[in-house]
Amino acid sequence: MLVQQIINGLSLGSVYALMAVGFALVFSILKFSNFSHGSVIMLSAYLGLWFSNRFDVGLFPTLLVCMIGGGTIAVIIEKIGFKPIRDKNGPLIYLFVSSIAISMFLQYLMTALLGGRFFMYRPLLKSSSWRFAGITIPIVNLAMLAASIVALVFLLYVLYRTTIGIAIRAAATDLSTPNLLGININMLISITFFISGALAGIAGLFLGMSLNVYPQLGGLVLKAFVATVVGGLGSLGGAVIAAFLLGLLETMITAYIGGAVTPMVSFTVMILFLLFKPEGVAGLLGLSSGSATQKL
Amino acid sequence: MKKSLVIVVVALMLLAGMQVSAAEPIVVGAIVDLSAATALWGQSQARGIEMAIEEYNAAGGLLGRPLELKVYDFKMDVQEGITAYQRLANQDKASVILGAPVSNLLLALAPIADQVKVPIVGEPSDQRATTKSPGQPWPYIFASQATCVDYGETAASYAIYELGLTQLAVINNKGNAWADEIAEAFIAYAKEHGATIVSREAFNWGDTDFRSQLSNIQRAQPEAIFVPEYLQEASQITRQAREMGMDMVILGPNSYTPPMVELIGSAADNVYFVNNVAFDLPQIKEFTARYVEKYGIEPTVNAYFGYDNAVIALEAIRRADSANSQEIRDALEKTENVQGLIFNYTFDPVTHRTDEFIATVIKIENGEYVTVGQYKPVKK
Amino acid sequence: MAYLDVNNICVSYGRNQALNNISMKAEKGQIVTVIGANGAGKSTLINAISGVLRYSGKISFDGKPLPYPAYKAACSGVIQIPEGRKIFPNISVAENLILGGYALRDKSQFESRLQAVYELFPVLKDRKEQAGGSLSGGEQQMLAISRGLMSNPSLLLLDEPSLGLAPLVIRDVFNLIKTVNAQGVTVILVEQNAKQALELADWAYVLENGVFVAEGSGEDLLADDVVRRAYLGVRDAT
Amino acid sequence: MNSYLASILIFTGINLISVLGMFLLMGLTGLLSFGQVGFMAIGAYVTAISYMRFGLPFGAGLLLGVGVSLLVGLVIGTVTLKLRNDYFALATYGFAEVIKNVLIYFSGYTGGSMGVFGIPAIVTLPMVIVIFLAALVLCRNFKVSKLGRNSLAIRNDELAAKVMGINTFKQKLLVFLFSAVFGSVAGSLLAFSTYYIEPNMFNWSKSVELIVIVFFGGINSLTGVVFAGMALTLLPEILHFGAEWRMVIYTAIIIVTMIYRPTGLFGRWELSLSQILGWIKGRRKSAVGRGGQGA
Repeated sequence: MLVQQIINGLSLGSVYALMAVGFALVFSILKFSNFSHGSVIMLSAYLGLWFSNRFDVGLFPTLLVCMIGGGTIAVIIEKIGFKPIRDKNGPLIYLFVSSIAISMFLQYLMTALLGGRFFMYRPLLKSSSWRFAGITIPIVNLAMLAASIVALVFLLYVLYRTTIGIAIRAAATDLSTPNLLGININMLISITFFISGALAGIAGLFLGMSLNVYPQLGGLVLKAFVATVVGGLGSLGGAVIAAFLLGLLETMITAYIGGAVTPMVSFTVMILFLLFKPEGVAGLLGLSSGSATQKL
Repeated sequence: MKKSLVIVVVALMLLAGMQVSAAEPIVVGAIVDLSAATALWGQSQARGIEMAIEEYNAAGGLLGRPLELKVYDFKMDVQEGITAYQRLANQDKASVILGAPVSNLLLALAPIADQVKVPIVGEPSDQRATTKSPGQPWPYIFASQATCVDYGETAASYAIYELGLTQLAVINNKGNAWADEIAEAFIAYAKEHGATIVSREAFNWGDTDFRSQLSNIQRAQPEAIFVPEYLQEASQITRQAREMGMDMVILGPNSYTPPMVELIGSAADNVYFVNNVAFDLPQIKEFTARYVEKYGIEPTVNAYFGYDNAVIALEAIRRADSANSQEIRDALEKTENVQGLIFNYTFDPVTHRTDEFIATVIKIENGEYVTVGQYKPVKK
Repeated sequence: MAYLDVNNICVSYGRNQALNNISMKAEKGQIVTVIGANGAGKSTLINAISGVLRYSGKISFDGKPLPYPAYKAACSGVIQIPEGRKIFPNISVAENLILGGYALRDKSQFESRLQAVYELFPVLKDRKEQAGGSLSGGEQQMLAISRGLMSNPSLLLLDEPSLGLAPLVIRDVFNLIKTVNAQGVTVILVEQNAKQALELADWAYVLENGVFVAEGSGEDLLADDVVRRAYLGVRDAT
Repeated sequence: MNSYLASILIFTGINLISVLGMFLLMGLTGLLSFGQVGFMAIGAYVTAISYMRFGLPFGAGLLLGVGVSLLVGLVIGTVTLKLRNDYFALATYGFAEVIKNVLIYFSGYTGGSMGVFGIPAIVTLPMVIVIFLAALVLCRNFKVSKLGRNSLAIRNDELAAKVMGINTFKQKLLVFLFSAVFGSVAGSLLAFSTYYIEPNMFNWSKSVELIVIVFFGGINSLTGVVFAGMALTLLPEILHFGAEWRMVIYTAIIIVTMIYRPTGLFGRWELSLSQILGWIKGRRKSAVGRGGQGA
């Protein structure tokens, strides 16, 4: 029972984690909560659905299309919704409000276009879950777990081992000086959004496969927001770990106290945690102890 | 140049004159959700209403006057619903107002309609929307649908007396009034009739993962799970339960209607649900075919309700022989044997609802909706 | 045509004219200094040349129009070392230098540039794993200059490099500028610290309220009465 | 008066009262909060329950709601305002969710998901207008007072504000409590003008609506925010012709405006009483009267 609940928690956490990586990436550089991330997830889910049905292809081509599509959508959103505000030196918080307005717009747009209909992917996986010894592991969630870990490792590699990645990290504290070194900061931001959008594309495909595809699918991004903030200081590793902790916490409360009180208890626990660990999960793990090479 | 201008002006004046001379249309209002989370139902409902209005207009309208339909979106927001009602009543001078496939708006509108005095025909399954206090109806609200209690009791009765299942589990969103009301009625009935609720699980708005609750249910080993939920949640709960190897009977209300099977495929097998209507009835089939031809999309149950609400309202106008809201209200109270797609409606003047609820139980088998038959709960 | 040729440029912030028809020249290998009080428009001038600010008028460099915006200017060999150093505090010293080499046209030069910088500033090599923000003010200035040198610039624009540094460190910084210049890098130096800047300069301009009020060789200006009174703190005998 | 117009104006007024609270908190002080809807819920439920169950008059219930909101705000604020700003945003989001779930869970008092039903029509348009004007005057005086300048200082640079000798925590708490009171009053009025309240009416999307209004109007202009509150409440009514495209058009208008006016619709422009008087005079005399430029 406990084992099954831990698996349930990790599988829920994997959903949150996959969304949180992309969310935290933009959060760490542009310092705002990008709620349009949810819309990119939602649109990618539709894109993958259309593509896999139209061309009758399997998981991997669809995944590729979702990643490229999600990345492109995110860049377009950045160019239309955020860049003009940055160019006019609008306050940071306007980016956040703009991202909310954009996500509302896209949700209403898809509802108007498709009449609020629900869609389902045809099976891209041979089976949907593994069962042995009375324990069930949902395969899509396993894939999400793998994807979020691969994404995290890949991102850490890019951020710490490539010049572009170093530039992205530098831009997290200073958006103007990189220009003086010959770094095209707009390009850098576009790259960041592309990566974030590609991650949203992966999340969109897997969420679409495990849930249905519908205009409100992106609403789950609120959990990514929670994980990112609890993760602390825009730390990617902190956000991913916080996402898993959040999944486990919610599952355990639901399993042993009752689903009706889950939001009450989980938020209380979170606030208490932040009171005692004001550095967030990143602080808990010593990921932000001031040394640059350590901060994820 | 000048000459042509004169011709245009004269033509316009003639046109305007014609419109004045033609009978003033009777305005029928509708409040539905076209843009938010329940847009699928709202749009279906609006189209059902539209088809009814077009039929009546094709037959020459009512009282020698054409019918004009005004549909307002309220995006699931009670405040917007209230202003839409006020607008229809005051601005558009609607004679009667249809709609809202959800109860919460009608709960807010009931006392307002009491002052504004334009009747509403909708399908709130919350008893309180039509009943002010026991034995006293809200005078201006009428419902074409049965109550949550009816759905819950019917499902419980069917499980206990027809399927012989007495170890039952219930899972629903505590924040969804409709779901919770049905769930409570189910539980109350089941306990009264000797069944045991072995597990009662809850979740919250926005949840998409129900494995934790389902694990608890699985451990309690029920013979059937009752899932009174909206489409999205019901589809996920059913699918996740099947993934976890829970092959037992799943019971539900009318949210298991299409597109459920389309969404979760074989996971929907072994589901029994309480519906308002059998899909294989000739009038439903004929209407569905016309709907698909006209709009290029399958209707949801709400299209049938929309159509029926319109028919109930329009027949009341015919009987009242007046477009006056008060007189329509009085006529609505005397609705008797009005044949709609779903029911033959006769309103009980005390409850403002159909006087008798006969459910149709449908089983999902090999991805097909199989009508089991009409069913009335066993009463003690 | 001079190596750097600034021709009648104007910059304004909204209604405020910050630079009014400024023209200046620098020959290859020179150190050219611009001195002026706070708010005279010195940083604006530097930012215009390095492509951070939009301007009207023409700037040519090495016979070609200077590209805009800043990252393109940087890629063509014009590197600004900004006021307040602006090293990246959250990444390591080595990573700061890697970004410094971003505009390097010939990437194979990177290692040799790095060695050259480490030779110039051995302390940076010792601290290469440390976060940029953990360095002292003087070390940060060294890092900022080294970061600028990484891309092997042809023209170095320094904005108040002495700001906030101790006098001894300032001397080091100015010596360093001389060394860099001796290696063939043309330098535009903007300073409030007029005396030391003028001592260094081959040619100098005095900026006041967005216009040049004087120009001449460093020595001439050091001897100029008006300049002495306004910028070198020399009082009238009365 | 046409009751359609009246109901629109009542809802606009109620929205505006809540928005004014958000303006103080987010616009003036720069604290991102998703919690306003939580205080609206407290106001609505306390007033409604105390009226329906204990026969407390509306006015007393409203004040009781304010009292409870202050108490809750004090606890939440004390706990979270010392933390970083994004934690505060998260905490306020959590607070609103918790309130919603408390209302659902403790159904014995609140009716749970079924809500409170049959609330009488006590709120009238003049009442809303009077309360709104009072809130507006309070808000305006707050903005131009020392408190307002302290808030601005915190928004611009909290550390610098601290150095200037402002007790930033106290100031933030004060503003938070102000906004809680505004939200609570709006909630009380709302309950008695929708006649029915349920937890789901107090969703986070409602807070988002208020946030959008504040930024649409501009964080530096009270006039802009009031205008935005009216415009964005009326716009959906005007757009009804769009049917299912209504909200698409609505959000598109918001986005385009935000992109072209990233400092809000009115920037720093502020309408003042003396200006209005100036205009009136100017028109009367038709002389030099130039309708002054705002600060």
